[in-house]
Amino acid sequence: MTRYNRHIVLSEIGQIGQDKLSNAKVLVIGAGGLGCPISQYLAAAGIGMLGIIDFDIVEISNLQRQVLFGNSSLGQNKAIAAKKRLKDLNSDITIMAYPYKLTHKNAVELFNQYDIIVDGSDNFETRYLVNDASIITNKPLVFGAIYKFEGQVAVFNYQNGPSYRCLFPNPPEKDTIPNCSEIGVLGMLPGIIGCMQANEVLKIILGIGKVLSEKILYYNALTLQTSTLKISKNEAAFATILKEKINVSKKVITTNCQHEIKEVSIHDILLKENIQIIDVRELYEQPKINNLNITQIPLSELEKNLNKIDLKKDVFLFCQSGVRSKKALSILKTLNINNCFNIKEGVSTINNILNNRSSLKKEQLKP
Amino acid sequence: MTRYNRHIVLSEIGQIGQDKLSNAKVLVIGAGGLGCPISQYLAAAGIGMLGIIDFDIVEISNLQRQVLFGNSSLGQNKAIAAKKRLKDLNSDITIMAYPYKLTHKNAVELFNQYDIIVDGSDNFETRYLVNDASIITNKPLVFGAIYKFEGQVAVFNYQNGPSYRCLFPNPPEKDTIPNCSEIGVLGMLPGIIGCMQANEVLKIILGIGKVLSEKILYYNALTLQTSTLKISKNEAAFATILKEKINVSKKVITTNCQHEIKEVSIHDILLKENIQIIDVRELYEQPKINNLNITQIPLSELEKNLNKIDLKKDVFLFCQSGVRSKKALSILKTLNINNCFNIKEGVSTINNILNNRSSLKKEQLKP
Amino acid sequence: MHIKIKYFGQIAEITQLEEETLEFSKSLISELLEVLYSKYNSLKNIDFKIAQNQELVSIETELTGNEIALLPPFSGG
Amino acid sequence: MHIKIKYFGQIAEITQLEEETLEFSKSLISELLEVLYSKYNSLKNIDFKIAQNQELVSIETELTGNEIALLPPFSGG
Repeated sequence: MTRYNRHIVLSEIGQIGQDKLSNAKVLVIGAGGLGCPISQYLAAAGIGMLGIIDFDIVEISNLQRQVLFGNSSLGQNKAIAAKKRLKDLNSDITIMAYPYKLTHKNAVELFNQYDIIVDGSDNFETRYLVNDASIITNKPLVFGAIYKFEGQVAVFNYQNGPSYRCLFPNPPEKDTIPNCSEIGVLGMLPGIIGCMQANEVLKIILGIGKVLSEKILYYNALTLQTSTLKISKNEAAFATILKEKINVSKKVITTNCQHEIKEVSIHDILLKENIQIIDVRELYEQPKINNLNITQIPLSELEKNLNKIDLKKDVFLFCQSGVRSKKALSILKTLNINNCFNIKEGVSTINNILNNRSSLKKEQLKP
Repeated sequence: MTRYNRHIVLSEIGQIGQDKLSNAKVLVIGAGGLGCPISQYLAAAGIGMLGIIDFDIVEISNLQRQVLFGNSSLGQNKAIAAKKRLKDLNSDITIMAYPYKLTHKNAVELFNQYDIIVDGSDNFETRYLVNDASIITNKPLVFGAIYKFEGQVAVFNYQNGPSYRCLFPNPPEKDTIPNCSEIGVLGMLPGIIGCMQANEVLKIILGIGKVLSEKILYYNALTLQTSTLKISKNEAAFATILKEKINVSKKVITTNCQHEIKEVSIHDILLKENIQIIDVRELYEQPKINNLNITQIPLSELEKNLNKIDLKKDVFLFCQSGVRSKKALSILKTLNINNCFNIKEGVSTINNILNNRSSLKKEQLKP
Repeated sequence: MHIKIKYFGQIAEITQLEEETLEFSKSLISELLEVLYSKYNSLKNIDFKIAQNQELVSIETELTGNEIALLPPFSGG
Repeated sequence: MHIKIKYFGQIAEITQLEEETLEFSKSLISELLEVLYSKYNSLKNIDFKIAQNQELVSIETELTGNEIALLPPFSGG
């Protein structure tokens, strides 16, 4: 009795099929709600080389559905924590953990090392990047995405079939499509969708069944309704991507996340050391704040000035009233810059508090 | 940010719903292909008391899909190994591991301690036992079963709805319905079906969505076809079960498993010590074997004489030609008695070999 | 009339089809079953249930639907 | 004619329905969309695609099908 006996005894798979799995190289984007079941079942099935890329760390709120982790992995990088667990599940395969962010700079080189890409990411920016890089490297892409109680599954770029951009040519521009990692989700949903994605990967490698290409499946966990919708290929979208290469997805997506903007009062940070405070107003705006060390990054220039944000410090943003700084925080979140907080007061209140404080200090300093 | 934040922010669940999950008690039958994803996602979701019953031990061939285990759990009892892993996934819930077989003697008492029963077992005997005990204890039963690339999901005994016996009144009697734990299965299939089962458990507890009651869902992982079929309640079946109580399921199911009958030659066991050899022929059949210590258990009386089988020894079965001993082995397998092997030779060949051997011994013994 | 017949599990293995459409003029499901038994001999060896238009029915039921499904039990886990 | 309209994700949250059937006499999908926009104001704030009889189409397409679906993208993982 061997590890893969239950596959080998199936006439549709057999030893030949199992050997195909052993020779396959599959890259999983994200080790979150979808990435956990995907990589778990792909590792168990004996995919010879399994790559997992995720820059994020395991947090307590992940454990409601990210079943590869546990108390013992809190604070660890997800790709590394996943590899640790999967090595015990299957010691016979090669598991590559990439503990950093997928970007337009590293995507093509990474994808080139694999046969199939599986998208388990959680934001539009990465999804469009993954799609475009799959087209450029000519790899089939097994797509999955979830929203609360519903999920989508599709296989893109398969045997010259359509891509995600043939369905949704551009990232949503309107504010109401949430693009945010803190939206609620029924715990089992990514389990179902992730297993369906892993299932499509096996069908592609083994050449069995009907691959979910030229279609997208919508699944509703509350009603158990499944809708499968046909997609046609948009050759123009492919041509544009191949012409512009990966740059198309460098555009920052600024859809709002209404949840979990971390907000503090200026009172809470006055005593803190080793912090950065950023003014996101335009450079000409008044009044200025003089008593604090301030970095100026206007909201309109934010994406060009990411290098000015100190990733090693807690960073606090303010503006005239607190609205633009919130917006800036949303953008930073979509870029996975998560060390930033919003100061809820506007600049005039901040100045008042600072002035009172300095007069207080002077009084205290009196002999 | 708390552990269950992603549930709590959903208006359909909220803190009230999460509290319902914390107060719920769910028993999972089997920690195999289905039981692993079921208990994994139920534990993650914060089911307050999660019971897992499985007498079996983790084998290497389980790791192709039983994602709670790994090299480190080989040889351990599955319920205990599952608990070990799940305690790390969620330390805030109570996990009960029952490392023994579910029987007609312990089922009712065990079920009475839980609110919902989830069937992840792998044989008809247990499935009918689970169904009948759910009826007797009046617990909703979330059913799931798989065959190669296809799966079934249903919720039985829910709000006075139908049971498994309303669909299939009696265990299959014909030989071609496999009832055997070694049949092949696509690794992701139990992942999909098990997550669907866990999803139904949450819908029942939370009172959201449409519970899959009065229906059975067939899912095909190769075609992605889903068929949902209506089932009517058969009041007579319920009445019979409630009258006969749990005895109805004591009947042994003798469907054949064509796979993995462990077979040896008489040559291989002659030198072994601490073994039991069983003659499954009827008592009147000839010739007898005189040179070996033989237990007689005719095939026709096998189920009544299980106590004569020594579970601590390797047990070897033979008959006139090797056919009935194979059949006996199938039956023992469905009863999860797995320490038995078939002797491939019939009785006359065995006698010849034994006689040659004793003459050999005598020669060797000559001074 | 045209009847679409769906096969699941071991039954699909016998028929080597997931579904087919038959032309049939009799009026009972049991009569349709006789046709299937003669077409697929090994079907007789299998326990299964029958659904008509997505609803489980007995074989004595009148054939009114345009979709029949043959449902075997599964035991695996 | 009767048109069944299916809603998914955030769109179903706006319409508070997973599907509904509308009586409609115009001939373009864009015209149907105008009706839906006036019925569900917030629909204008959402990016979505349209499928007619389970096939994705542009809004300039003629309305020939009896089932229309409104499909938003999901980003979650």
